[in-house]
Amino acid sequence: MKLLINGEWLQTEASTLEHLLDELDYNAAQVATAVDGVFVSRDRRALTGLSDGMALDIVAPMQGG
Amino acid sequence: MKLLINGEWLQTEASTLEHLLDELDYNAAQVATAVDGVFVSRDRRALTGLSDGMALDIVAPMQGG
Amino acid sequence: MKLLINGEWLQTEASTLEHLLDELDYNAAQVATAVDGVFVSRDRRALTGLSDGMALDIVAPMQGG
Amino acid sequence: MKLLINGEWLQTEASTLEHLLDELDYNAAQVATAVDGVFVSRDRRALTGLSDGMALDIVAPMQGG
Amino acid sequence: MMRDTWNAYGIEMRSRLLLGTALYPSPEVMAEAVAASDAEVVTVSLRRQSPAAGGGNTIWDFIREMDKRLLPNTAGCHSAAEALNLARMSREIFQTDWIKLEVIGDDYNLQPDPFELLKAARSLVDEGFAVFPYCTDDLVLCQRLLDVGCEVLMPWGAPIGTGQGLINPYALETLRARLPEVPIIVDAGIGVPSHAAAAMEMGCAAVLLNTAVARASDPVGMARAFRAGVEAGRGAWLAGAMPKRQTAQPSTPVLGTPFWQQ
Amino acid sequence: MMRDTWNAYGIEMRSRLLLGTALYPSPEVMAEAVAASDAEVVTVSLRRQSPAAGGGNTIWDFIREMDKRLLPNTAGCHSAAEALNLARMSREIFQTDWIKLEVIGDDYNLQPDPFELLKAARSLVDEGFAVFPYCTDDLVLCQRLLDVGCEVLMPWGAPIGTGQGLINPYALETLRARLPEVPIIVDAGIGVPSHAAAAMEMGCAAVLLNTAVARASDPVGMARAFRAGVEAGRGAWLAGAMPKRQTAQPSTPVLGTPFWQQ
Amino acid sequence: MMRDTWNAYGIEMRSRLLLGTALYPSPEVMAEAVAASDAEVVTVSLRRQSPAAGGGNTIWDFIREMDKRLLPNTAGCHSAAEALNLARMSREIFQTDWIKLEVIGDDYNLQPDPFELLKAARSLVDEGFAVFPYCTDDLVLCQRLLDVGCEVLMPWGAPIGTGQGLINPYALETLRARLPEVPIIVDAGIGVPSHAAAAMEMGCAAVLLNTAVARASDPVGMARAFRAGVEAGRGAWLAGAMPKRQTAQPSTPVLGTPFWQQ
Amino acid sequence: MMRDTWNAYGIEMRSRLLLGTALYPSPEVMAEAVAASDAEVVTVSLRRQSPAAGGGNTIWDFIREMDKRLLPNTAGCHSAAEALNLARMSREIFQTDWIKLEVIGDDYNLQPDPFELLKAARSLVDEGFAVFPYCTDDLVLCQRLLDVGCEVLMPWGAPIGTGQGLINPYALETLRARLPEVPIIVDAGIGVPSHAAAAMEMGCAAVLLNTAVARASDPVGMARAFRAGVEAGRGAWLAGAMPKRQTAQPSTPVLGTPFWQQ
Repeated sequence: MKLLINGEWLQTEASTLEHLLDELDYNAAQVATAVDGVFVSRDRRALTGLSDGMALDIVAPMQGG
Repeated sequence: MKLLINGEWLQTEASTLEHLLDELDYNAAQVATAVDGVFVSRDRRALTGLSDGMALDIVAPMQGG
Repeated sequence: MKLLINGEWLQTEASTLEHLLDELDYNAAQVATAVDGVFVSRDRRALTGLSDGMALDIVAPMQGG
Repeated sequence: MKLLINGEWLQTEASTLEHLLDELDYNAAQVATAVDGVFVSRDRRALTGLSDGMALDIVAPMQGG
Repeated sequence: MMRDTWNAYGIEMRSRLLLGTALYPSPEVMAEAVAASDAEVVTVSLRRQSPAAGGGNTIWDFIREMDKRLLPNTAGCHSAAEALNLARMSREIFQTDWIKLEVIGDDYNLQPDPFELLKAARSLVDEGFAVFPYCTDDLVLCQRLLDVGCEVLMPWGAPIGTGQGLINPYALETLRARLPEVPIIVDAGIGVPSHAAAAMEMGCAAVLLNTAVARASDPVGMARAFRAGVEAGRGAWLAGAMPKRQTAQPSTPVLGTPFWQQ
Repeated sequence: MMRDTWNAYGIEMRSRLLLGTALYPSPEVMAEAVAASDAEVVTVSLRRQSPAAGGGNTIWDFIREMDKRLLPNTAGCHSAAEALNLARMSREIFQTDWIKLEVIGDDYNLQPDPFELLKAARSLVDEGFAVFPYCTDDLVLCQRLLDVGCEVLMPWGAPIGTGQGLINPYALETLRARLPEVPIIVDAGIGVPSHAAAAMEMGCAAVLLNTAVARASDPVGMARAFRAGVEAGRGAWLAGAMPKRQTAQPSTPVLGTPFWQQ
Repeated sequence: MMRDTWNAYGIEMRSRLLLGTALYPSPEVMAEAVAASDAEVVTVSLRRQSPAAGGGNTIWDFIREMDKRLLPNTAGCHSAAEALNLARMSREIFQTDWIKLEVIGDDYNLQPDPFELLKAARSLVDEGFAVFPYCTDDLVLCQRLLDVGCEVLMPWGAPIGTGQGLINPYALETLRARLPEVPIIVDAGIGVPSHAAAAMEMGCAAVLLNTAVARASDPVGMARAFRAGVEAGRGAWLAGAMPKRQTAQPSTPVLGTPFWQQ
Repeated sequence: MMRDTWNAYGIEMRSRLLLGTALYPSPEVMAEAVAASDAEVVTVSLRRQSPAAGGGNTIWDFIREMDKRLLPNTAGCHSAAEALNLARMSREIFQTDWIKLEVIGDDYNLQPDPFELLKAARSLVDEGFAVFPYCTDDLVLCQRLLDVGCEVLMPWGAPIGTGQGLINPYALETLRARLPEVPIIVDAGIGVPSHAAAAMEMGCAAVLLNTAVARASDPVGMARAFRAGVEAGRGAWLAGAMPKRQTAQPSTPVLGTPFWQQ
């Protein structure tokens, strides 16, 4: 299955968003997530199944103006 | 039947917009009309029945900026 | 003898600028003086004779912008 | 004798300003002249003797703003 | 001089001054001012007609006789619905698809309401109107108006009737730079011919005004002055102005300056 | 239109645009631009002539042929003495008492030197010259120039050749208000016709420029544009502009606005 | 001095300078500049995190340690949908309802898109966010933002990062006059402390900036300067400025001037 | 922060705000405002003293007690001769060589008379005075004042008492650029702290004002605000402002913006 993660294609077999974050070694408590442009809250990551071609955003705090 | 014509209440028995314009001596070719804020074209005036409380606008060309 | 003191005519018999200041009860240490538009320093007041029609300015410190 | 003519040194034996203009082939009617920064009118050119080191300006009409 | 024209909704025009017909001391002065302005287009409105008025309507008779192209407005409308219906009434009476679309959003500065304006513009374009939207100088609003089918933009220079000129030249220049193909008509706020000239020097297509002419001491003289001002600005745009410089530069040649020695 | 003229040193003039003759791409373009500008007065200078030049002096031939009134300048002079002598040379050659008196006080902004300017003006007036002083917008300097006999003032709009327009309108308006009888010619710094129009709208008598026309992409077109700009501003001054207002005021009548109910 | 505070969404604040955290030469300088500015609120953002980054995120560590109130932004969003989702992500991470709502409508001037902005504001208010809308100075847009529940307005002074200051003071003054009860924070375009002071002198509640501090030669010194500028402007607003006059008036008493005789 | 001082006639000063002592509602308010302003220098004058006044002179008692450095002025003088004699009287009374040299050239705009000013400055320098000339922003006049021995310049921002701010920033920037070594004190015309900050941001050494503080609703609060404004502007000058840009530039990083796909 191929996913578009933060703008880059990645091959993965993770079945849920939660698994994917684990697999990629993200610190789950320090990022926020969206699937296909829609916010997925922390407590819904385990319930959010992934399928081929989905676009994910995984973001973290940064400087801003 | 009372109608609100150009902002003033008027008593009339005219059954259609066309009759009303006649009754009030308007030159029908030189005014445009609206009933309850909705434009009524010239060819629909005869078909437009009037009923108590309707608000009519009868307008004519004027200077403008 | 008439002198123009600070814009007003005054009758006096004072022979010098020093005497005039005394006569008018000015505190000589707290004013500066000019005769006919020309500065007269403190140490020259006793030497400065007065004659009819002279214009004197006697000024003191004041607020300013 | 050396003269500074319009900012450049020139060797000449002309005794008057009039002669100089002739010698240099100026159209005398179309220029104005100054010697050492002072205007010399047309009718005084013949009377204006030249001596070594003088600075001459010979000017003509030009565009201007 | 080469023929220099502009185009709005397929109509080619020569004059770049559009003039309002209101606020003049008399219909006669109005007619004379319009003539002096050389305007090809004048704005008009619809107002409630009292039955008592009968056929009499002097000012309209004067306007009709001038035989200018009419640009009816929707002045006084505060919502898209009002503007839509007034536009339809205008089309019936004035027999033209042209409409100067005004939807006022605030009674203090008489500025356009971007939201209602866009909504009304979309509907009117759909109904076949040639919409001249009186808009702010907001680039995004202007882009949206083009997106819904407007072919002309009429940003304000300043609030209507203030005569303050171009209060935000930066915004107008941005419009001009970003939307180079669209005719921009500066509408409202112009007070003197130098304001009109400045708008034209930016590359605007035309200028629409009313109060500045009508409320001058001599409206006819002022109409003539604005005509010249618009021509001046347009001419300058075509002729390509010199660039501004920070430091002075002599015009008279420096070379050959007398009295100067090395 | 009524005949509208102005007067300097007893000469009545119609055109309110005085034009410089320098910096044009060619003498032909210069001549054509002057014609297009409708100027009655052009500025000229004297420059050192090389003997080699012989009779040839193309640009001057062109200027002479235009048959305009000449206003010779003292451009490049840095002291009263230099300006005096150059003025005398000018009078001999150009056969006119008119002199545009320039005494430069700084090579960076090319501004007039108030002190040397006043000294030179006093002497030249004494010698019978009709002095057109290129001055700053300083009211006291201007008053002094009048006191020594100048009958015209030529304050700068901005430094020469910058095209920045009127950088201190407050000062120019003060001049106009305090010296209402004196012809004021804004000289230097004007970049586009709207600048010229603005000067005229203040009540200035005329405008003198050079670079803005000569260095336009199309000098002839720009000359025509400036002519229109000056007419526009003058016309507006005569016609009496509306007062500026802080708040908006509708032009189209509010009375009888449709759809409005109490 | 009396305690002078302002309030946004129920939070009382003392400092009227909100500062961005981007573009500084180093995190250390950022932290020091924020301290020097005396800001109580700093803006932050969310950006894509590469997995490789692991736990490392220096700048965020610095920001967290400052223990300031956070105002996360939605910078870079071009639609209401994007802004909505980014706002939700922000709330989860930053644990605050506060959101600086940016919906960009044009990539050239980075101006807000009035239409998408209003749509996003409405939804976010419904979802319980405390919306700080980065908006234009358009009065109607601002009124609409209030209508949908915004309690603060953040109009631009000039396009982001330009440092041009307040390009349309007329519009800002109109906002202030028409919406006197609403805290107005001028956001974007401020370049120097005098710009910030001018905004505060108009009666704005606060100023938000970033580039002007971060890109100064000495960001810490500039932060301190802006702090003073904001205090200066606020102090002037409270102290009630003298009215502007057209004509001069002496400060030193005229009565008793020496040397003067009737 | 590094110690930042400036110097006039050998005296090192910390505060860059010089304050006038006239026009306050009461001597008490004056004293409190001076204290709040942190000024080290205050301006004073000499006025005719009536004999009846005896020793009483409340305002002067208050000023003396503040123990500030005095800068006596020659306000009201219209000629070099008057100013010279008043300066001499000042020196005797105030026991200081410092003199704020005012020679008024026009009673409407209260501007300096460049000619009489220069003459008086020359004489006073010869007599050992430390001359602070209240001058226009004319570069040539300023250069001449330096030539005769002035070591400080005090150009006006706008006419005295108008509160219009810096009406000709171009001229002030020219002064600053051309005379980089000379302390420039903007004197007169400043109305609000942002004006003072703007003058300091240009690199001026200090600001002198009176009416803007004295005639504020709350003079003490305004004095404090101006103190902050001057510090803000000075701080910005030292910190090096970002350059202005024509086009927008995001502050928040663009890299890593969510939702964006190639």
